[in-house]
Amino acid sequence: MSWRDEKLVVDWRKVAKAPGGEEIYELFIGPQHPASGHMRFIVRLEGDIIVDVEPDIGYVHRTMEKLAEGREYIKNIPLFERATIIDSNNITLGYVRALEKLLDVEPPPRARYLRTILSEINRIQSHLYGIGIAGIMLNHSTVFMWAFGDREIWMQLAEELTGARLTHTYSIPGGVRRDLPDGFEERFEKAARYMLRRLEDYGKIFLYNPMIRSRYEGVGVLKKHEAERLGAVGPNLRASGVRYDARLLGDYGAYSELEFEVPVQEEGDSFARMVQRVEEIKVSIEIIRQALKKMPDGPILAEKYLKLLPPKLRERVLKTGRVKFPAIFANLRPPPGETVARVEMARGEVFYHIVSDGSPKPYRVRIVTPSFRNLVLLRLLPREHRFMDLLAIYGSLDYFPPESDR
Amino acid sequence: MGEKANVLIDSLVKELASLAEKVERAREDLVVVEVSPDKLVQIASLLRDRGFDHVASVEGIDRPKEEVIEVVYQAESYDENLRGVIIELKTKVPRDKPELDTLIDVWPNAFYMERETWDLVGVVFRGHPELKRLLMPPDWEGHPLRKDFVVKEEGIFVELEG
Amino acid sequence: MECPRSGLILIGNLEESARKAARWLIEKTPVRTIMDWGIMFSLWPVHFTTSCCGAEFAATSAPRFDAERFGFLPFLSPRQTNLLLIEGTLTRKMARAAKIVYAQMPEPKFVIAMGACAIDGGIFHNSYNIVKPPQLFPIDYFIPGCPPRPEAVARAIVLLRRKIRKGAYRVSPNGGEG
Amino acid sequence: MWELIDVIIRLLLSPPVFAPLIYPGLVTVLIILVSLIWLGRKIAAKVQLRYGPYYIAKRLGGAPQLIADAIRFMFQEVIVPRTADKIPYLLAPALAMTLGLVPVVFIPVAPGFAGIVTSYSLPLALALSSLLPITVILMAWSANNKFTIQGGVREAFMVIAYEIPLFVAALSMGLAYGTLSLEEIVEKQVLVPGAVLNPLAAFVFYVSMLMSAGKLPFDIVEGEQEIVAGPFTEYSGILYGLVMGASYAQLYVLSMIFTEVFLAGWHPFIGSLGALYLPLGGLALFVKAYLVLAFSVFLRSVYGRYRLDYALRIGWERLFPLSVLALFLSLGLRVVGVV
Repeated sequence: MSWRDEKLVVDWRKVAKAPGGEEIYELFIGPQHPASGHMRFIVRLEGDIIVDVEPDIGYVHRTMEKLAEGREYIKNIPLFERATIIDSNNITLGYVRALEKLLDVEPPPRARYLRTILSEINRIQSHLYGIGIAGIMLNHSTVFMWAFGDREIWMQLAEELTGARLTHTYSIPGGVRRDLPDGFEERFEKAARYMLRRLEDYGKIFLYNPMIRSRYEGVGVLKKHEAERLGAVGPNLRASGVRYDARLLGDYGAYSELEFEVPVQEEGDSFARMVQRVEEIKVSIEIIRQALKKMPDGPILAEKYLKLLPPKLRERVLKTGRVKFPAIFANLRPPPGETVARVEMARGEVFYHIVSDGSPKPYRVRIVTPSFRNLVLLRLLPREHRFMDLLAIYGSLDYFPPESDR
Repeated sequence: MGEKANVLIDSLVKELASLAEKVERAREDLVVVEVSPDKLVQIASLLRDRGFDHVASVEGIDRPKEEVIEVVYQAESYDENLRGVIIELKTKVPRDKPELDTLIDVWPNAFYMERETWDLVGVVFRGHPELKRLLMPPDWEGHPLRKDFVVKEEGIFVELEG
Repeated sequence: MECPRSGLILIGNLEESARKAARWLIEKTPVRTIMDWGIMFSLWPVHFTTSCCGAEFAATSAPRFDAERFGFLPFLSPRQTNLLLIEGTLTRKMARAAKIVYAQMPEPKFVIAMGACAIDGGIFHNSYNIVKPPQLFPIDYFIPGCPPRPEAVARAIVLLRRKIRKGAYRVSPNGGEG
Repeated sequence: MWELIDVIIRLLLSPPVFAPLIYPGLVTVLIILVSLIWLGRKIAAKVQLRYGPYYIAKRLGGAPQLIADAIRFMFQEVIVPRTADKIPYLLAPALAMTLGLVPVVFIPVAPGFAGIVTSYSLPLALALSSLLPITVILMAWSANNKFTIQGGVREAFMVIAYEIPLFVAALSMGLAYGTLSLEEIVEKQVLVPGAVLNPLAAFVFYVSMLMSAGKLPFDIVEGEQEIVAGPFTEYSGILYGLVMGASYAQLYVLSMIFTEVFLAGWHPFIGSLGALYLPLGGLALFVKAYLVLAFSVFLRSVYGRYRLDYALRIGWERLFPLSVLALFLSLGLRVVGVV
């Protein structure tokens, strides 16, 4: 009973009709399960073949959109950051870009470079988290430990840059909070060389291990036109052959001034998605290397807000590189209107839509996270596969429930 | 944005002007289209044929002052020259009986977004096969994102309840 | 059947005397110290990530802050484990699951609430979908921080071990509410 | 008075009592259980750039960790779910542990020293060790939980996939040596160990041994990421300890058979120790068996888990033809009269 349909791409009525009957074996892979994460799968099996899988999400729904309507603009940055704590600069960057368009303030070039560096560090860290979780889904505890161990290096780099391991809250409207600590380049160079060497080891023990390839190849195939019509995002989209990346839009960060090549795979199966993530780590290391070389000097907060600071405080900010928030941040009053922003997170493109009515609190903030966009794939790809393939597909899609439930 | 993209967008805007009530190019990469509920499916399939083959977000904005719920579809495209642009389809639905035709036949990936919009804002999408709770617990009454659903604000002393 | 002399005469129904013998065996101090020593060094948390602090919980068992040095091995099902770690926010839906998991765990069980959200709602304190864990479980230790650093989680484990070593966990009434 | 103690000591040291109790029997299995699982966790930790159990005994590197786990299991409350039917639910783990250990009686540890000396010890040991899966299916059925039934069905599939290649490979070695008694097989391997003679049979036996004990990469029955703990999901406390011990006991028994049939058993026989007391001479057998066990536990840190149908395909389409090939190879050896 395949869901594929020529005209409609997906025949949702057939998909939504839950197959009952005598020989259907229903399993609740629930919130408490070694591999289900923060959600529940309602899997209907016929023998070993999955007839229907229904992801039951909402276990980590912390009502961010409703809370955002009750808080001032600047307070929403740490709030939205808790959606994806392992990729925190990318998710807050979307909200900050939308806010900057509303206030029409542009961050200085140095701040854009700093934002790009932290975004790429978070991307590497988040991809390593994804590879680790995908590894433990196949009970390959070594790659889980290696990925989480090597992730600590990037967390330490981010901690030196921003002061926090995960919740950096680094981008603020008009710039960034901290300047680059000295000696950052050497430490990054060491980390980059170590990481590139480690990626070979990941390939040998995990990706190109014939046992793991037998679990990943040909499983959960997402063809090119289906990926487009289903709105897949991030590595899952690029693994199906679509060369799309929100970084190429040149709307934020310093990506327009750096040359980097977006990797694309063709097959679209789980193996291509895993290889895609390893390739993207290499590209991210390349981006950070270029960004550190081409970084211009200058202030890290927009002139519009720097001049609001009292002169003595402004000297200290420019000298120490630690930004003090001007008083106006307490209740920013952007003009009434709507803006839209899209930022490429590790798992895909996050979409923000801020509606403001001139008061210090937003009227409505809409956030669509990449995992919520991939939820459709989680519903459709495992059908007609073996029961054990469900976790291979779930791991390769790199689905992070707190980000999807918001 | 590329020159070819601008040409395409302008032709699209002219084409939509006849069907929709108001079409304006709000920003360089944002086209806002206001549509009446009954012509929504027609305009959506026109957009899909022009290349905007999936939807970035479906949201409901509750406007109690005008007694209306505004449902916004943001259509997006992945191909070369259309990728920077977002088309925003806005429709207004009466607040007491918010009903709308579903668009999952035009844009398949709106399935979960429409279901979430029903769950949080309460807009019923006619023809949607699975309109049930997605993010809220199954036995939850009411729709939290409505303005009349008040959440206790940040008091100076957060009282300890329970 | 009242026994004229004091002391332990095990007659009467089997069930009751078996329970009395078991309790008599457990109460003896050498047996109790061995039992505490055993539980202390093998605190296995159940695989139950409730919210975004799960990333730091995973980092605790990762190579850099290796928690297996304390015998802390995240294990599969609530039946074989004795520690429930509430990681971060507990929404209503997850709270139902958490109560069931807590009820499924065998008796000498402990609960650690990790993160500001598990203590009193944290950054989501005024959300309508949040439950505060202290109302559901008898919690042994709270770990402040959002997310707390893996060292803080390791510290909570060490403190819990010290509490078990002293046998203080037996004093608290077993049937905590919920 | 002394004669009584002397009789008891002689009784204790006599093969039918010593073998099942001490050397290949209970005490060794206890040592194996405690040290092997700890060794597995330490090796996995070393491969994964971390320490593994440490603070329990700093100088010993955390060796008594398994004793702590066993004690915790012992004092944990045993939960019997209402929906499970009690008698088989409670008896199955004990049955599993005993069936895991019973074949030890037939394994000789020194020339002429075994619990029961028979000339058919190889097929008897293998046959008894293949009874364990039945208890696993019994556990799965009696626990009456959706995941355990899935685990039981998987166990049923896996049993057929690895049982036949295991037997054919072992019996092909019996055919090569012309005898079915483990003792004579070991005697005949003085010059050339069995693995060199017939490497095919050794490979097939080893892989199907891994499948039978459910060690990675064939961890499918206790697929912890799909079906929580397979047939053992509902067990808590000492019942789970027994069940975990049973799978290691079976691995121990099969690796003892593997060393005796393929790695020339106790062969660098230590004459001096042997004279003092016969089984002490067989120390080489224990060391070799322990190395085989350590290697199969080390695989945990290298491999993921095969899919069920892939593992069955390995069992049926690769191991079974290989074992038939091994049978012909040993037939050829027999005809040529190499042995």
